[in-house]
Amino acid sequence: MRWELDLFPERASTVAGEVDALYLALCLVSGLFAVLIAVLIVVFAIKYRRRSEADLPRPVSGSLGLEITWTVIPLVIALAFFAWGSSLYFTLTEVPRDALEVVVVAKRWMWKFQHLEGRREINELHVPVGRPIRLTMASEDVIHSFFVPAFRIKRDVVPGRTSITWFEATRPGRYRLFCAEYCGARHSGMVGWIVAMAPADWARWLRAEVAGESLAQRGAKIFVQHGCASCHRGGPSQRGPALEGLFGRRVRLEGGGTVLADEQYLRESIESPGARIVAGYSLLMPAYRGLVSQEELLDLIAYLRSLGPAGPGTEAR
Amino acid sequence: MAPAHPSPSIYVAVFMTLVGLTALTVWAASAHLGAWSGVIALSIATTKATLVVLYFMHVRYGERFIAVVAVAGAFWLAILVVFVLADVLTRSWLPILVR
Amino acid sequence: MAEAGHSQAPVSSLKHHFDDMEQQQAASTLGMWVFLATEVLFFGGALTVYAVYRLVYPAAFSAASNHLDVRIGAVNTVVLIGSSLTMAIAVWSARRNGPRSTRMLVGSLAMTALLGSVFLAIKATEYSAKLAAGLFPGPAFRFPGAHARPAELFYSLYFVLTGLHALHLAIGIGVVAVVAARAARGRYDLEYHGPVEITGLYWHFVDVVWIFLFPLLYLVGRGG
Amino acid sequence: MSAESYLASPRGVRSWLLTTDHKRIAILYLVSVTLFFFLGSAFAVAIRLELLTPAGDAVQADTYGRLFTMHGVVMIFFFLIPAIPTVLGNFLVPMMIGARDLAFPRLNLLSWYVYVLGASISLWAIVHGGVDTGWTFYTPFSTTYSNGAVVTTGIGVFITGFSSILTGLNFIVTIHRMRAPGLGWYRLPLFIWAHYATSLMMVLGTPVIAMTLLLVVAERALGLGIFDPARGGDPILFQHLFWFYSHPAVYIMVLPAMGVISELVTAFAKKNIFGYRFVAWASIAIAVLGFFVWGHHMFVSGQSAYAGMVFSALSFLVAVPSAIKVFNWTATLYRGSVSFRTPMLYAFGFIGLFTIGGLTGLFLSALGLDVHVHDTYFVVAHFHYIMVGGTIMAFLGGLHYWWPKISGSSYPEGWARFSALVIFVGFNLTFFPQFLLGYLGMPRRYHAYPPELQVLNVMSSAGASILGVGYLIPMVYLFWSMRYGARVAANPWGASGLEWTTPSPPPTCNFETTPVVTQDPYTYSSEEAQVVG
Repeated sequence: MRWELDLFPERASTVAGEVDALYLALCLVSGLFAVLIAVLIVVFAIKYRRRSEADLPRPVSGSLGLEITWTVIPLVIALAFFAWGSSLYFTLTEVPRDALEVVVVAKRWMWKFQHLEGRREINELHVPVGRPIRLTMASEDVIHSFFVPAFRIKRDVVPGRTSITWFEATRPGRYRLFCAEYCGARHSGMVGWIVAMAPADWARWLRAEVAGESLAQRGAKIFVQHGCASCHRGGPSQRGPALEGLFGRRVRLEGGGTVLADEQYLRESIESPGARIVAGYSLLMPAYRGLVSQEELLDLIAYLRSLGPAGPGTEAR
Repeated sequence: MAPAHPSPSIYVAVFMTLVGLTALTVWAASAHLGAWSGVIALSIATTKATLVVLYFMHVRYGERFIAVVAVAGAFWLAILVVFVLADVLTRSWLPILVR
Repeated sequence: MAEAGHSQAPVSSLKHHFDDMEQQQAASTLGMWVFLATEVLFFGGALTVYAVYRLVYPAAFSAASNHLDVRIGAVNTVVLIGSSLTMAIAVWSARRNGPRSTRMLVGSLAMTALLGSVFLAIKATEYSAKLAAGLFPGPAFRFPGAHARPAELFYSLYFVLTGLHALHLAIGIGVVAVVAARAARGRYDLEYHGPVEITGLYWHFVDVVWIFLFPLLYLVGRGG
Repeated sequence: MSAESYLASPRGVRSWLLTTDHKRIAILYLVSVTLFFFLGSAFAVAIRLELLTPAGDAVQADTYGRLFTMHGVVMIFFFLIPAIPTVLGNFLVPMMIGARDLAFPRLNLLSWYVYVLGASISLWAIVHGGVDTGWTFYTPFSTTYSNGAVVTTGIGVFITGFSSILTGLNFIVTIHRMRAPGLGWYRLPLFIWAHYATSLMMVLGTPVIAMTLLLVVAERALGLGIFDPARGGDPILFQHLFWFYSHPAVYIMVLPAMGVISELVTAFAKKNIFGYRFVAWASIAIAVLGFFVWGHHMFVSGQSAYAGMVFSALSFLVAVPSAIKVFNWTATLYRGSVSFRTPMLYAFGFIGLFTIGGLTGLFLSALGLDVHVHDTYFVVAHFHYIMVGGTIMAFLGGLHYWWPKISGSSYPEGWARFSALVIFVGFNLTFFPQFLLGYLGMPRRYHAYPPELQVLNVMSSAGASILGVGYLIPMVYLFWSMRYGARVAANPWGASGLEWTTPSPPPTCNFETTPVVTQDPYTYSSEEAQVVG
């Protein structure tokens, strides 16, 4: 048995300090309240203890002033923490623009990682410190959850959709990765390591193995294999919308409305194209749900993202 | 509490109205009303249900608290539907791509 | 209120823990209404699922709904509304004394149960047609066009919602039959008619559920 | 005394199994929920044994999944939700409002049989392989991947839900229609207010989980696709429906507990409650607001961030009425005559543990912080502070307080105080380390864990063994007291409340003549109330 007793997990990401600050502030305020209640109870209980069975205290009818006080003060404190927690949440959710991309596929019971350049790993992810990392995650089976305590991040990986989270490691080291959503018998074995390295070391690591194709290259192949190109590439045979510069743009839909062409929409359009059709087109495309694996799907999306920057039609949101 | 209950003639009138509204909703569904057709169908259904509740189920003639119970059921269902839809409809709002 | 003497009802109709018939009647009516509020939330769970998927897959839901027969749905709506009318008349006649109103009570209850059965019979033919057409979700589900998978969601909800509605109706028919048999023995009168009244409430509620199911399931995207 | 006690007559097993007397039904429930409590505790013992060492060595991984699932299912659905309403509520609601019975005595008996049926089906599922989904039944694991008896367990829980609905319905109608003359709403004991609020939640929330479980069963057994992502279904939608009931379910457990505490604090301070109307309406506020906060279980699930914000704000709001209650209980002690009898010790324990449980709820309501602690032992510790530290403390406190009324006999005070202390110490030793474990990042439902987390886990397991002993002691002496305990008078505590005006144990009809109420609850002194503050 190891006689270690830590009270805090390591603090190894840019947001860890902010999360800890909120935690400590809440500890402080709730500690004050708990002590206040405890002291009042002990003092009252002792001071007004029953001295004889014949004791008959005078009734007290209550006090509107006190009631308002102990309604309003907790309310104000609660709303302050709500605001703090929410703003922190948006920091944790919104991915910085210059983030490096890593694709994650979760399946019972392992984590598969693919770097944009093509290098793949299982249950271990090497990242450089000082760069935000954007994780694009999909699940092959049930709900998993990507949890790195040292980074204070967690995100469920839900089958049927793309989940996104990000982090930026601040210190080189090995940090535990857990699956936090129960996914079956070997749930507690679905663990791994995030290895944060100095950027130069990481660049060396990335090149150490002869990288295969990049994600986008693999996606391009799948694009051709499944015959997507026959309809979605320009020229006389084009029957589907052009895909160049599509990603990140708002698209007008058949029957009114627009949708942002993000991961979720691209996934939906591949798996179930009839759900939302681009204005001016009719539904000719078969549904590819079940025909492409989650990994292929993420490769395809990486390929679509690589198809040129969003054109001048981009609407900033 | 001895509320005046409606007579069969009122029941028949309500019945005729309900049949009329059924015909109306079928007709409205086949008309080309686009996005509005769902709203119209639901409004007609709500009208019909209200008629049944008020007249056949005597809420119009009974005690106020019974109406509160009836509304409570609908209200709690509205909590469920509204909050779930609020999630589903705003999921893609967050500009998750860029900060 | 503490004394239970002033009611003229037969002693057997007043339960020991109530003070008078009025309190007993008020309790059972409120009890039924609370139960119906529960039922609203019960169906509401599945209706919420319906609302979400209809918003996410509008085209698929239109396509799936167009495989249902509006005429069957509309006829069944009228049948059920008709049964509500006869049920309302039954409750009205239960509140009166005399052999004529007893005959009317029994007759309208029988008519109610009959109309309920007609609804179920029509529903059964509709079910068998849908099963034959391969529209029951699962491995054997067949649906033409690109919307097969969301259409399966639609038909899952269709069978859950209409199946539970039919189950409620079948229970209602059973209860109405029991009440009718007791009514024929002259059990109900101006003083004691609570069971007829709360059976009526239940029956109308089942009608209300169908009033919503009909447009939600049969009338989606008919205008194309 | 003309009428015989409800315990004495009529005699025979048949008279118990066919009884429509709310007091006897309360006893039937007491026996059944106690059985399930000890069954659930047995699962907990196995869990804590496994977690003594970091490696998953005591039981197989698959078995572990079944253990925590059955611990959750049994404790939540078959003990915590029914415990206070069906035992103390059943016994006391009619007596406190001066009625001869609940409005629908036969429905009341039916609800017990429905409970027994649902519980038996779930027990059958345990015997036949168990279930491994967690009590949350998350899809698509439960519908497609689990190898446990999901359908059987789901049906068992579904059926038990109707028992809860029938109980809630019965309470609502009874409280509305059967109050004694003179007993206006603001003269009702707070126990009644709390049960009214609880009943609202039972009646309006339970049907949604019933439908949700039915859909899961339909999907798993019949192949219908409802939440199946392979058919375009949305697993997160399941979570919405599940938590729409299951978050309010926490208040179903804790509101009646709060009702018990209001009775205990007043009786053992011999004083009227401070801020009666605020405590009463706080119950209603919790019941209503409690329906608006379920999304805080889904902050990292991929729920919309905006919906998350709304749920977070509302979760913070629901803390306020709970705080109001705690402050008012504390203020009730002010200038009281505080006695340290066993029930009051449990009440003190409740206030302390519930305060910690409630305050740590704020940590989980805060969006950015919840991301880190969600699905870790922090959550496990938090809800055990509410459910065990709250509900079970109040259940035991209430059981001790009303035991003389229920059984007609008194229990050994020394042993009772000792066990209350053991439970309090054991509880804190078990669950406080889990807050630390959670912040360190130990995920819940883990069969094996990193070795650096062992010390805290050993502390927790040690605490659990103390806690277990603490629970066994009352079991023994309460049982003992029924036969050997001293007989007690109608009102051994000198408490106010209609239930203390009839003999102990009460006759079947509760009251010889219907009482007429002429004063406010908790009137201990005829003196004019003084205003403070």
